[in-house]
Order: sequence, then structure tokens, then C-alpha cells
Amino acid sequence: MDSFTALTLAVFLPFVLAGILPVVEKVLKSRIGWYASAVALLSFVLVSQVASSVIHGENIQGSLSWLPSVGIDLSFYGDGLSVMFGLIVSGIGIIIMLYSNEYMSTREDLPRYYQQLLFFMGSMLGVVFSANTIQLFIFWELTSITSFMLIGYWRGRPLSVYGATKSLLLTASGGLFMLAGFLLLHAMTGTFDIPAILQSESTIEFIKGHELFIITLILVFIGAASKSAQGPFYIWLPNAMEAPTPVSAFLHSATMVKAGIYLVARIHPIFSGTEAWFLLVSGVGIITMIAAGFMAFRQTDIKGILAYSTISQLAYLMTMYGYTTYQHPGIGVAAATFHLLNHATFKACLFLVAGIVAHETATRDITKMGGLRKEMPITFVLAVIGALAMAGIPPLNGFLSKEMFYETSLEMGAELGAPFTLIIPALAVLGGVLTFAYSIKFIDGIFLGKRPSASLPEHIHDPGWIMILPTAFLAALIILFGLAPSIPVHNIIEPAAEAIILEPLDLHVQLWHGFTPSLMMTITTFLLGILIYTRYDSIAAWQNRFNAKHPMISINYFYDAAVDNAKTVTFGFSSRMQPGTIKTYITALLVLMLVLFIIPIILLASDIIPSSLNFDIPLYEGIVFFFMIVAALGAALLPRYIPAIISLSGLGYLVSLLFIYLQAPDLALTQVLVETLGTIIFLLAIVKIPQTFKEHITPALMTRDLLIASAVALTVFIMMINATQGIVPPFESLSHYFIEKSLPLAGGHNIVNVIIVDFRGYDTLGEISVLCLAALGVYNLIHSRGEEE
Amino acid sequence: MNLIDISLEILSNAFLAIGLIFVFLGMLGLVRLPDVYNRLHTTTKIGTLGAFGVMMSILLKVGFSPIGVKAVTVGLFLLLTSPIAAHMIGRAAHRHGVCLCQESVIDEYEKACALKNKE
Amino acid sequence: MNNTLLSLTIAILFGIGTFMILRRDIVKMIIGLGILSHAVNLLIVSTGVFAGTKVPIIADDGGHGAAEVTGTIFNDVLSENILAPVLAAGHSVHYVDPLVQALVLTAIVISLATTAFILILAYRIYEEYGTTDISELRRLWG
Amino acid sequence: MKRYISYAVILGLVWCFVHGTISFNNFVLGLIFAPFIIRPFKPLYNFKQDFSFGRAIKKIPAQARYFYVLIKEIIKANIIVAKIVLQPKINIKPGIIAVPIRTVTDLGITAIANTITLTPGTLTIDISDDRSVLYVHCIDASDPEAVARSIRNDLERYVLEAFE
Amino acid sequence: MISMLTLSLTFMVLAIIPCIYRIIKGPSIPDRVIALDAMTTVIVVMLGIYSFDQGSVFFMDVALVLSIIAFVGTVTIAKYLDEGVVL
Amino acid sequence: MTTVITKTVTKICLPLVILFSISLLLAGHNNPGGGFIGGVMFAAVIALTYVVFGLDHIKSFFNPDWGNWFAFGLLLASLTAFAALAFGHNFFRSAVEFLHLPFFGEVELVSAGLFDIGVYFVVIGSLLFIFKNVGDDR
Amino acid sequence: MSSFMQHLPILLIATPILMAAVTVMLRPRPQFQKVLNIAVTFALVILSVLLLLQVWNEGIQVYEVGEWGKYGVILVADLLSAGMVVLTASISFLSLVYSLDYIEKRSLSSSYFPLFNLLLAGLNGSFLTGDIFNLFVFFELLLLSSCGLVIANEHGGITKSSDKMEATFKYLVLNMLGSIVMLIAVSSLYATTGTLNMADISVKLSAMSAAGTMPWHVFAIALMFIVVFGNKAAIFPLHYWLPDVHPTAPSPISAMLSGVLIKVGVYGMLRVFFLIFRDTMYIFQPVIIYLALATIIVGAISAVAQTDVKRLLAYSSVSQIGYVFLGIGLGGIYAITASLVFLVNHAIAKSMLFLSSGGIIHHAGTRDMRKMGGMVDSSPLLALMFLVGAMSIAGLPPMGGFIAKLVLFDAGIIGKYYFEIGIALIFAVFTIFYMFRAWLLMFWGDKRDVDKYGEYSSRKASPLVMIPIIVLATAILVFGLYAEPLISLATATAGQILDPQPYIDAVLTRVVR
Ligand code: NA
Ligand code: NA
Repeated sequence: MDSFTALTLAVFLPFVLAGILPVVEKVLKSRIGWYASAVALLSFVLVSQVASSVIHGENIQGSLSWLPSVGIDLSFYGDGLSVMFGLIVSGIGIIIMLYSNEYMSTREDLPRYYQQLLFFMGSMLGVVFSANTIQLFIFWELTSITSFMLIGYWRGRPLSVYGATKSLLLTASGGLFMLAGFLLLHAMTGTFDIPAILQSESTIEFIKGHELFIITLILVFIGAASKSAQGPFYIWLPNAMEAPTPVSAFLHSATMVKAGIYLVARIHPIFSGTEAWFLLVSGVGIITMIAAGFMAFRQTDIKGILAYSTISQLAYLMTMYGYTTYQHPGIGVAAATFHLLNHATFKACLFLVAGIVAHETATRDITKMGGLRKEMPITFVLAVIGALAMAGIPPLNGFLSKEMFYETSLEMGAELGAPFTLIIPALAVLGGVLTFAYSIKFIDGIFLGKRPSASLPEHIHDPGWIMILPTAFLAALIILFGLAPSIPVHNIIEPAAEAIILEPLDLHVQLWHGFTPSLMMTITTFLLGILIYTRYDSIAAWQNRFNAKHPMISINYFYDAAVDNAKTVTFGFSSRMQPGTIKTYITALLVLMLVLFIIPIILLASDIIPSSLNFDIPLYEGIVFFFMIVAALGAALLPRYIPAIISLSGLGYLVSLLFIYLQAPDLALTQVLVETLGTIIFLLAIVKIPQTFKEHITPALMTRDLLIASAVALTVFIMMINATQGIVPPFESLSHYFIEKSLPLAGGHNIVNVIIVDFRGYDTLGEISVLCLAALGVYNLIHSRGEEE
Repeated sequence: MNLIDISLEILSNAFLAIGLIFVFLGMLGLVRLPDVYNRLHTTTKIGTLGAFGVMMSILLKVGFSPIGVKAVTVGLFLLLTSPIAAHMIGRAAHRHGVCLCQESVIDEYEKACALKNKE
Repeated sequence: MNNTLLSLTIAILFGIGTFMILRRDIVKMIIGLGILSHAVNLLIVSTGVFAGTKVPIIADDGGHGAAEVTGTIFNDVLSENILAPVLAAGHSVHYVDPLVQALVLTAIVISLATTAFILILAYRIYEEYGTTDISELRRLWG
Repeated sequence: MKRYISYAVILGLVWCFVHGTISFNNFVLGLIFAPFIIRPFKPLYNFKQDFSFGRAIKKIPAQARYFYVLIKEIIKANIIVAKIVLQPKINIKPGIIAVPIRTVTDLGITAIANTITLTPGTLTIDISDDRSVLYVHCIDASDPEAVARSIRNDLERYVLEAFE
Repeated sequence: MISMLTLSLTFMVLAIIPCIYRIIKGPSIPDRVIALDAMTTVIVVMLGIYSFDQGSVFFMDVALVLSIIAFVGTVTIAKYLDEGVVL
Repeated sequence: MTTVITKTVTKICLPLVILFSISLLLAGHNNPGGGFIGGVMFAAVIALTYVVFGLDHIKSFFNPDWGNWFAFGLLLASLTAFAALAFGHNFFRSAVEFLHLPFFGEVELVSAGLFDIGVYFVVIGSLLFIFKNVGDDR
Repeated sequence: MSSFMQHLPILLIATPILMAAVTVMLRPRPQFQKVLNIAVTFALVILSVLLLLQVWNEGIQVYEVGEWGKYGVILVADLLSAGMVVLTASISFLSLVYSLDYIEKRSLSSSYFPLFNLLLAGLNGSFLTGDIFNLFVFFELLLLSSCGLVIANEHGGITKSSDKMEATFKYLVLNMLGSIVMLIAVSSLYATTGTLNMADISVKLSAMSAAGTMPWHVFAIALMFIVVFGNKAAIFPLHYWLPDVHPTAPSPISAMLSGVLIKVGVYGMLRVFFLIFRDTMYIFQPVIIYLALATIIVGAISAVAQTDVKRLLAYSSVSQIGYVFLGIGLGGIYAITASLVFLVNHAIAKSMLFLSSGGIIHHAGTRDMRKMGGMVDSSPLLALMFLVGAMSIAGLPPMGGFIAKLVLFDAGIIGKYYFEIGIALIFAVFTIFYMFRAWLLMFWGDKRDVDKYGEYSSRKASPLVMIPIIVLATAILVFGLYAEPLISLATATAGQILDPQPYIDAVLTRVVR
């Protein structure tokens, strides 16, 4: 199998195999978790095959025709970066699905669970392997939707629904902005193809010089930030913890939230090296890192701690990918990429531990836990490995990447010059200190100290091997990567980083590299961390007090306010817009018509009134005009219905008289008949409508309505005197044809009738259909009463 | 043009003139007479006869051509239906509660109706 | 038939009709629609484009097939922008425009149908709402 | 059947009149249409009563006399009412009076009612439920008895002769 | 020279004035109905004259239709006034 | 109730107007008139009988389903238009034939006339359908 | 066969009219009536597809009704018309199938089928006609048939008849006004050009424009057409009737109205502006763009406020039509393509959503979403279907709606309409919000308060109701996953719209009797 096929299959097989899951469930019953794990394994194997080619320096690219008219193909691209992500996604996928076999009770709706997990995995693989922006967007939004579904897995729980909604709104909408950015990119470059842009230096230069550069960057970054819960968008991630814990481990720590990081890494070559990039990406990153690390203190939910930790850790990555200067673009790339891998391992591990703990203790509240080390020794060990890796304790992998982070902070500070020489490393250390503190809290709060017997079940023990093994595997990886960093670094990190900076790279990562400034920073971190940890609870208490006092200093507050008040505010708007009174609607229509009519008058008309106006008219005709107006006024102004209707009927007869003057006997006939029939129908209706209501017309109302009415009259008048100037020469009316052919071809003397039944008989067919419709409609009207009630 | 034609011509013109004047007078009565019932007299009698006169005039002018025949039809139809219309309206007016004008001297219908209502 | 007084009359009818459809009484509103439809019918007839004087009914019947020739060319030469019909020199038309009459006939019938429907609708609305004040017809709003 | 035929003949004539051309062809065409038109409305046209052509023909002179009187009266009526309309000051004594009638058939009652309406200064407003009294509006009701008498003696006599 | 047509039509149009007056003024509904009915009579007359003048039967058709349909209309309104129902 | 006087005149008018409506229908191609006008005349006179005699009384002996009338009319009209297809022509292609009848002489037969009859029935049917439905609704 | 193929345009219009007549006569035989109608409506789907294929293969088809050349009424099937007809026929067929189990029995057999058939005839007629006055006639046909259908009774009678009356009244009055405006415009156009044939008018106006003799009021006429078609399509501020009418109609009719009927306005706009007024278009584009943006905004904001599921969908239609008009306003082949793709996807998704809403309200016994909740357990299939539709409307992949929005935004951005697309984008976020909020309110969350609102109906939605929904959902997915045929069709259509010369040639180079 060639690598492109492997890539395509790796992405699509999860979808297909998840699609048939309901069928599989019929056979395997509650053991479908194994099936799902097998699917993940399949993807992992396929990605590995691709990885083997990528490690040998061969990027995979290929496409299938999909939407050629828009210029979008189904194209996949496998380079170091995407392969790394692919391995993480499918690898953690295997672990999570295995773990779920025990975690998820068999009473749950397992097919839906695994189906959505597999859909997610496929989508995530799609994101990382997509070679064009639109395809990336599609898979991107699919991850948002599957995430939405999985967060809301327990869809009866209001908090689940709340979390799911929040995540969807923020990530899917953020995605739309990203799409806009991609479209701007398309407008600039004429292509949706990412490799095509990456491989053309001139294009990249052109983009950087383009006036839309910054807005494009911001739009794309909104997508990335919303997905990775950065900046103001962080708020969805803590609520996403309503998802089953394996889901949190998979989506909300190890993979999906890293899609934003992936995107930043992916577009790094295009946008980095500019101040905007640094300010935006690192700026948002640093703020988020500190803020989220700080906010983690307040959490009592063990998954909440991990969620804020994830936000903070992702912010590390953002910060590092943002480190860039003109002289030295991509300072932090290697460090970030390594930390990304490490974070995936230790955070997934910690989540699984949290899952185990929650599963065994039936609670996630850290204040109700403590002293579990004796009852769950294996879990305790695994938790310690994960937490210490996160805290950056050697010889675990977290230590290595943290060191690299400090190193690059120093470098970046130095590049930027004073005062950043100090500020940037100091902020990095602050981030580390906070991480250290909550990592310790995780261990301390759950496993150390005294066991509060009241809030915990009697018998707590380590779970079965199905949950232990995957967790242990991750812990093993943590240790392996820490002790033998060259294995991941050479096989995964280097190709990935090379793909980001587009240059060959030779990394040397060692556990011991002498007393470097970064080691000093690490030591400082530990010391400060211990110091801070002693004040941990009081800081958390202060946070709670502060929050209670100032609820508005919170992005959640604004989100909730916006969503909660959306209905009220929009209802105010819509009820004002749509007040229900038809008069408003009619007025709107008339006013629009009048306004539109004024446009050409202003723009074009040199003379609105044509030069030749014909006032010549026989007296008897002129008087009829006057009568018509009087009759119409009578119809309008007579207060009672019957007199008004009689007046209207009189108008009708006068109109038919006018038709006589206008040499239209057919019309006069029809008018006379229709008028009388109309009057009879009027009476039929009036019989059942007693006149009780009388409108009181205030002078203001009168003025307004008269104004509209006269404007309409004027419009019609202007229209008519212009339109009746005759056909613009040299053209003639179609009627000549009818006059000439009426007798010879249609055999009728009455040209009007011949037009009606022959030349334009088709119109008449429509017309009689309308009559039938009126009859059927009236039938429905009569029979449309609410039957009983 | 023979004598018959000339006399027909004169006769028809006379019919026309009288008819038109009658129609006009009938309509004038609408304004001048005091109540519904009296006005009915003018339109149903004078108006109808005037119209009939005009139709006859046309018949005299054109003979039994389609126009003439239809004119006769129209005239006869008016004679047939006008009284009915007057009857219907007058009856409705009375029962609708339209009073006779002050000059009226007698209303036996009112009595009859009152009698019937009592029963 | 470009008669300004006629146009003015029609325009005034439009004005009155418009004023009426802005009323609150449902029946008044329907009367307004009636006036408007009269006005629009007259408007169409008055746009009848050639000023003939005769009713468009062919009077002389010289046996079947005898036509009154108006001298009209019936082929389009698109490339030269000659679009039929084009009157040959020296010919004139005696009839008024029959086409607009046919159009108005259709329009009249359609408006009869619509009016019938809307009247019965008005009656049903009265039945449901117990009033003819359309400003109370606002159960559907927002 | 006889009634059918007579109606058909009348309708044939009517057809000629409404069609505008009085010709034999048209008459025959009318004859053909007539049965189809009448058939659905049979109950309205008292087909159950028997009918004789002889009686119908015998009545023609009386009918002619009736129409002669009618036209005469109509013209008189018009002149009278026209005079009233043209008076500088309208000076009338109108009123509604009850006029007992002798006619019993629908056609007779209709004829007398119409006749009253078309003749001088009188106008039929209503007929009593037992069809015995006509209520007549008179422009000059100063002497109700005289009006009633003149109706009964002059007009109704001709109507009875012609239509009963 | 004013033609006979113009003269008679003008005369008849003037005859419509009282009708319009009654239609608008009333005072009672029957007054208006009478006026409307009278107006149709005038229009019938005008149609007759017009038909004769144009030498075409077409307008006479209109006249016949008008006289018939006006009757129908008047009877209907009268019945409505009388009984408050139409059918 | 309306009076015997009105009823009698209505009885006289009924066949007269129906004949006239047929006349208008048939004359339509060459004179003013046609299916619509004829149809409305017919409907008007039936409406008049409904009004004068009362709907219930008329229904007791003359109670057609007007729905079928307009349906038939629409069917006839569209079938007439469709008929041209059978002769290899376009929809609504009209035909004019002159027929020599022994008695009536030369009669012009136009397909459009058939169409007009369809219109006639639609108009009658739909208007009276409305009247009857509304009249029945009490 | 060729002769049959030649009559396709008229068959699509006249057959439903014929069927309307036949079904009225078949009232006493409801079962036969049903079968016949379904069969014929399905046949129409096939005919419409044949027509589209014919147009695609052989070019624009012109049908002279009555063989009177351009002097009579002419039917023209170009890609736009044929495409719209296919859309109409398919959605109608599905709606009709759905109706069989949805509409009250008596209503169904007595008036529903003929009204529906005439609606179908009106739609096809409007799309296919080449004559501007004929367009008016068919608009009236549409108006009255939709009025009649809106008030048709549905099983269970969830919608109050007073609501139906009120909605119909507003709809009717506003559309009657629209008709009056249209008549003014059409007759003025005739008075100026002497013709009613749209291609003919186009050529004449172009010639006038070239010769400098075009009167100014032609612009005024053109702007009146904005009112006319805007009213049909319900663009701001002519949209007021829509949120009242579409929800009160029985669901299959809502589907027809929102899915197809408002597209008539879009069609008219495309036809009239790009064919007849192509020389004056430059003035209208900004007008259309700003009206479109206002429509997007008003619709979207109002949709957020709704608690009635069908009313929400109706406002969403308003907003979405704004997007379609935005594409028209932007102009250019790509934007028109986008507009068309958007139109098709909205048609499918919105009809599907309305059909689903019918199932939902039958299940819940109410239209108020606040009185629903947790229905995913009792009707999972409906939940899934509604989700598919909601995602499509929200423009989320992999649904058809996404492709539509993608192409539209891309076209706008390439055309440098940054501000306009910005607005469109922000309100696309609103769309996601209100569609998902609706879905969540109905299907997720707590089960509703049984004491207050009662249990959900235990009656399962019948296959006749579910199959149309599933078919449409499949179409949404297919157009999302493989949109190429649709887009290339739309591109070709847009090409025809922007270059009307072939249309004009096809219509005007006919032999005249
Ligand atoms: Na009369
Ligand atoms: Na929207």
C-alpha cells in the first residue's frame, strides 16, 4: 500500500467502521470497545506506515478530485508535523478506547459513545493530514461537533448540555472566523492548498506584505485560540469536563484542543517572523498561561484542575510557537513540539488517573478525598509519575521540555532586549511555579494526607487491569521519553519541527546538560513552587472571595449574560420589528417602494414631467372622472359598511362606463358583472360581520396616512405620464400581430376574445385555475374551524 | 329617402329627446323628492320609461337589426324588472325602519306590520 | 392614450385606495383593495399604446379568412435590431390596443377571485377574533 | 308536455331577442336549448297544472287590451310625476294604503303589482301574507279610497281578464 | 357643431349627478340603493346611445347585461336590508 | 321571505338570462362575451334564484355539486389545450374549421370555443361553489 | 420519444392543472385520488429531471404555447428554470407523500390535492414562463393556492385556526399589494416596449440603451420589480408576512413555502434583472446588497428570540434568503453560483426541517420548544434528522449548507466585499446559535414537566412521514460530501444568467405563423 492510500484510509476508515458500529453491536454486544480499539489500532498502524516514510525525509502528498469547480480537492499531506499529530491521535485513541472498556458501564449507550469517539478520531486525523484549508476546516468543524456530542453524552444533565453548547458555540463559531481567514488567504494567493503556499517563498513574502495580512492572521488565530481554549475562549474547556473522563482525556487534553496548536504550527511558516505574530500568539499565550495556572488553584473538581492545567499547558505551547523574531524565526518550535508530545502523554495519564479515582470513589471533589495511596497503590504511583512530569521534575519527560521552554524564553528575551530579557523568562518561571503547585495539589489532595471516611465509600481499591494498563503504558512513555529523549526527538520531534520551520534541524536533548541558566530557573521554580504550595488553600480562598465579590470580572459572566439575555434582547428587537399590526407592514412596503422610486429620480431624471401632455378630453368623459373620484371618496369616507360598499359598487359601474369610452366593451361587460358579483359576495360576508368597530382617526394619523397616500398617488402619476408617452420608436406593439392574425389564423372577430382564448389562452388557463383556487380556498376557510375544543 | 323614413326619423328623434328628458327628470326627482318612497316613484317610472323611450328610438332608427332587437330586449327587461326592484327596495326600506316623510298622510302598511308583530 | 387627466384620476384613485388600506377596519381595508384594483385596471387600459378609435372587433366579415391588413412585418432581425412588429409605411391602425384589454380582463377576474377569498377570510377572522379591528390581529408577532 | 312546448316556443323567441337576430335558425336553436334549461327548474314552473293552448290563445286579445291600457297609464304616470319633480316647491301628500285585490295566481298578482307600480303615482310596496292585500305607496294619498277604487276597477279588471 | 352623441351623453352624464349625490348623501341605505339602481339605468341609456352612434351591437350587449345584473344586485341588497341575510 | 311578486319575475328572468348567458358564450369569439362573461351571467341568475327563493328551497330540487362543475370546466379547458398534442402540434395550438350544416348553413367551429366552454363551467362552478358554501355556513 | 421530449415544459405545468380538475372530481374516491396524485407527482419529478437533462444536453428549450411565436406566451427552459423545476418537483413530491399521513382526512380528499396540484402548476409555470404578464398570472396562482393550503387542516389541529386566519390575511394583503405593484410595472413596461416577452423586452431595452433613447422611468420600473420579487422572497422590509405564514401552515406546506415558494422571488429577481434590466443593473446592485444584509440581520436576530420551533425556522428562512440575495447583489459568475448553491441547499434543508418539525410537534403536541425537552430518547431518528438540517442551515460541514456558505463567502471575499461578508459571517454565528439552541431545547436536556404538559405522544411517526425526511437528509449529506455536480450545474446556470444572449436568440429566432 502506498503511503497516500494509507493516509486516506487512516482518515476515512474510522468513519466507515464507526458507521457500521450499530451492526457490529448486534454481534459483539457490550464488547464493542474492543472493536473500537481495533479500529484505532488500524489507524495507528496506517499512520505508522506513513511515519516511516516521513522519517526518511519523504513527505506524502496526493489528492483526489472533489470540488474542481471551486478549486478544492480532497488532498492529504503527511509531513513530520502531521505525522506526529497522527500518531498522538491514533495512539492515545487506542489507549482511550481500551480504557473505556472498563470505565464505561455496559448500561450506557455504548454504540453512540464509540461511534462518536471514532468519528472524532477520524476527524482529528483529517484535520492534521488535510492539505488544503477548506478540507482542514471541514474536519475541524467535525471535531467541534463530535466534541459537542461527547461533552453532551449524558444529554439529560443540564450541565452537560450547558458545556456542550458552550464548546460548540465557541469552537464552531471560531472555526467560521478561521474559515474567513482561509478565504482571505485564498483571495490573496489563489489557492487553498497549504503545501503549495508553504513551498513557495514568493507567495509567503507576498502574503506578509499584503494589506490584509493582519486581519487574516487574526481571523485564523481566532479559530486556533477558540479550539485550544486560549485567551477569552478558554471558558468552554472547564465546562467540557462534563464529558465522560476518557473523552476528556482524549479530546480535551491530548488531541482536539491541540488542533489549535497544530494550526498555529501549520501556518507558522506563513505568518511567523512578524511582530503581529509574536504579539498575538505569544501575547495571548503568556496571559492565558499565567491566568489559567492561577485559576487552577480554585478548582475542587479534580478534572477541573486538570482542565485549567490543560489550558495553561496549551498556552505554553502557544507562547513558544509565537516566539519569533526576524533574525531568528522559530526559536521555540522545537521546545514547543517536544512539550506538545510530552503533554499528551502526561496529561492523558493524569486524566485516566482522575477517571480511575472518580470511578472508584464516585466523586470528583478533591476536598472529599485524601489518603488514597494505601488503598490504590498502583494508581498512586501512576498519578505521581504523571503529576511530576507535569511539574517538570527530572528524570521525567516534562522536565526536559520545561527546560527547553526556559531556554527559549531566555533566548527570546535576549533577542528582544531589555526589559524583556528579564520579563519573559520571569513569566515563564511564574507559569512553571503555578504548574508545580497544582501538580502537587493533585497528588496531595487525592493520595496523601488523611482519608476522610465520611465522604468516601468503604472499600476503595485499584481498578482492573483494563484501566490500569493503558494508564501504565502512558506512565511508561513518560519515563521512557525522560530517560531516552533521543528516541522521540529523532524520530518524531525533529521531523515535526523541520516541517514547521522548513529547515533541517539537529536537536540534542539530554537529561543532564550542566548547570545552565535554565536549570537555575528550574530550581527556582521548585523552590517557589513549594513556597506557593504552602499558601495554596489561602490563595484559592482569596480567589473564591474575589469572584464572589466581583462576578463581572469573568469571561464566563459575559458569556452567560450574552446567552441568557440573548432571548430577551432579541425578543425585544423582534417584537419591535414585527409588531403584528399589518398596517406597519403595509407602510413598510409602500415606503420601500417610494424610496426606491426616488432613486432614479435623483440619479437620472433630468425632466420628470414629459414635454407633451395631453389634456384634451370630451366633457362627458371628464365629468365621469370627477364622479369616479367622488364615488371612491364615498367608498372611503362613508362610515357604515353598506353605504361604502354601494359607493364602491357605483365606482365600479363608473369604471365600466369609462371602459366604454375607452372602446372596451368586453371590459365593460366583465367589469359590470364582476362588480355586482363582488358586491353580492361582499354582502355575503358582511351579513356575518356586524359593524361595531369605528376607527378614531387622530389628526396626526390622518396627516401621516394622507402623506403616504399622496406620495403613492404622486408616484403613480409620474409613472403614468411617463409610461403613457407611447412605445419608444422604432418599436411597435405586439398587438398589431393580433389584429392582423385574429381572423385568418384564429377565426375570430373579437380580437380581445381571441387573445384571451387563443393567442394568450394559456393566461386564461391560469386565470380559471385561480377561480378554482378561490372556490377551493373558500371551502377550506369555511371548513377550517377548530373542530371541537 | 321616402316619407316613411323621414317620419320614422322624426318619431325616433322625438322618442330620443323625450326619453332623455324623462331620464333626466327621473334622476332629478332623486334629489328633489322628500323620501325613499317618493324617489322610487321617479326612478322606477320616469327613469324606466325614459330608458324605454330611448330604446324604442333606437329601434326606430335601426329597425330589427341586432342593435334594435337588443334595444327592445333591454327596454322590455327594464319594464319587467324595475317595478320589482322598486317593490323590493320599498319593502326593505319600510321594514328597515325608514320612515315616511313628514308630508305623508297615511300609512296602513305600518299598521299591518304592527298588527303582525303583535301576533 | 396619454391623457393627463385620466392619469391624474387614476393616481387619485391610487391615493384613496392607499389611504384605505391603511385603515384599521378590515372591511374598509378590503374596500381600499377594491379601489386599488379598479385603479390598476384603469392604469393598464390607459397604457394601451396606440390611439385608435375603434372597438377591437373586426366588423366586416368578407367570408372567413379575410383579414384587415395592418401592414406589419413579422420577422425579427436580431442582428440589426429590427424587432417585429414594425409598421410598414402608410399603414395605420383603427383599433384601440386589444392586448391591454385582454390583460385587464385577466386581471379583473383574478381580482374577483382574490376579493372573494379575502372577504370570506374577513368573515372568518371576525368569527375568530370577534372584531373587525385589524390592529387586534396581532396574536402573531415578535 | 303542452306546457313544455309552450315554454319552448316562448324561449325560442326569447333566444332570438337576447341573441339579437330574429331568424328561424335562431328560433330553432332556442327551441333546442329550451328543454335543457327548464328541466332542472321544473318545480318552479308548476308543470303539474294542466295547460291548454286554446285558453292561452283566447287570452291574447285581452292581453293586448291590457298592454294598451298599461302603456297609456304609464305615459300618464310619467307626465304626472314629471310635473311633480319640476314643481318649484314640492307639494305632495304621500302615504301607504292597503288595496284589497281579487287576483289569485302568481302571474296575476305580479302583473297587478307591476302595473300599479308603473301607473300614475302608485307603487307597490308589499303584499300581505295571505296575498289578498297590496300595500301601495301613493304620491297623492289624500283620498285613499279613491285610489283603491281606481286600482280595483280600472287596472285589476284588465289584469284579471288577461292573466287569470 | 356639437354632435348628437356628445349632447346626449353629456346630458346623461349630468343625470348621473343626482345619483352620485344620493349615493354619497343617503340619508338611508335604501336611498343609496335606489340611486345606484337609477345610475345603472342612466348608464344603460348611455350605452344604448353609444351603441347606436358607433353602429355596433357590442355596447348593447353591455346594456342588456347591465340591466340584468343590476336587477340581481338590487334584489340582493334589498333582501339583505330586509332580512339581514343574503342566501 | 321575498314576495310572490319577486318570485314570479325571477321565474321569468331565469330562463331568459340562462339563454342570454349561452348566447354570450357562443357569441364570444366574434362579439363581446365569451366564457367568463356568460359564466358570470349564469352564476348571477342562479344566485338570484338562491336569493329570491332561498338556498334551501332551491337545493331541494336543484342541487348540483358545483365543485364538479368547475372541475369539469378546468378539465375541458385543459383537455382542449392538450388535444393539440395528439395532432402533433404544440399545447394550445388552436384549430379553425368551417362546417356546412344542412340547416344552419356555414358554421365556424373553433377549438378555442371548446376552451371557452371550459371557462364557462369553471366560472359558474367556482362562483356558485363559493355562494353555496358560504350560504350553507350558518 | 423526441416529440414527447419536446413537450416537457408544458407537461410540467398543464399536467398538474389537469390533475387538479381530476382530483376534484375524484373526491368520492379518496384512495384512488391518493394513488393517482402520488403517481403523477412522481412522474413530474421524472419529467423535470428529463427536462434538465435535455437543457443540459441540447441547450435552452423554447416552447411556444399555441405556436404563436413570441406573440403568444412562450415557455423557456434554461438551466435556471429547469433546475428550479427539478427542485420544485422533488420537494413537492416528498411533501405530498408526507401530507398523506399528516393532513386531516377530509381536508385531504376534498381540497388539499387540487390546491397542491395548482401550487405545483403555479411554481412550474412561474419558473418556465418567458412572458412577464404570464408570470403575474402564475404568481396569483401561487398566492391563492398557498393561501388555501395554509388554512388546510392538519391532524390534531395544533395550530389554532385564528392564527391561520390572521397569517393568511397578512400574507394575502401584502401579496395583493405586491401584485398591484407588479401590474403597474408590467403594464408600464409594455407601454414602453410594446411587448410582454421577456427576451423581446430585453433586446428592445438594450437597443434603446444603445441608442440613448431609454426613458428614465425604466429604472423606476426595475426598482418596482425589486418590491415585487422582494415581496415574494420576503426580503427586508417586505418579509413581515413570512414569519407568520410559514409557521401556521401545515408542515408539508411550510416545507413547500419555505423550500420552494420564496425561491420564486429569487428566481424572478435573477430572471428580470439579468435578462430584462441588464443594462440598468449597476444601479440596483448596492440596493440589493444592503437589503440583503438587512434581511440577514433582522432574520437572524429575530430567530434567536423564538420559542416556537416553526417560527424559528421561518425567521431562519428570512435570514437565509438574505444570504441568497447577497450573492445576487455581489454579482459576477462566482457569486451567482454561490447564490444558486445556497438556494438549493436552503430549499432542501429548510423543507426537511419543516417536515421534521411536523413530526416533532405531533410528538410533543405543541410548537413551543420550552414545553419540549429530552425528546432524543423518545424519537432519536427525528433528533438525528433535525440535527442534519440544523447543521446544514448553520453552514457546518459536512452538510450541503456548508458548501453553500463556503462558496458564497469565497465569492464575496474574492470580490473584495469584506464588510458585507463580515456581517454575513457574524450572523452565520447567530445561525449556529439559534439552530443548535432549538435542537438542544427540543431533544436534549431534561424531559419536560409531565404534570404540566403531559406525556409525549406514543404514536410513532409513520413511514410516510419519515421517508421524505430521510430522503431530504440524505440529499443534504450528499450535497455536502459531493457537491461537485451541483456546483458545476450552478456555475453553468450562472453563466447562462450572466450571458442572456443564447436565451434571447433561442426565443426570438422563431418562425412565426
Ligand atoms: Na333596474
Ligand atoms: Na441565518
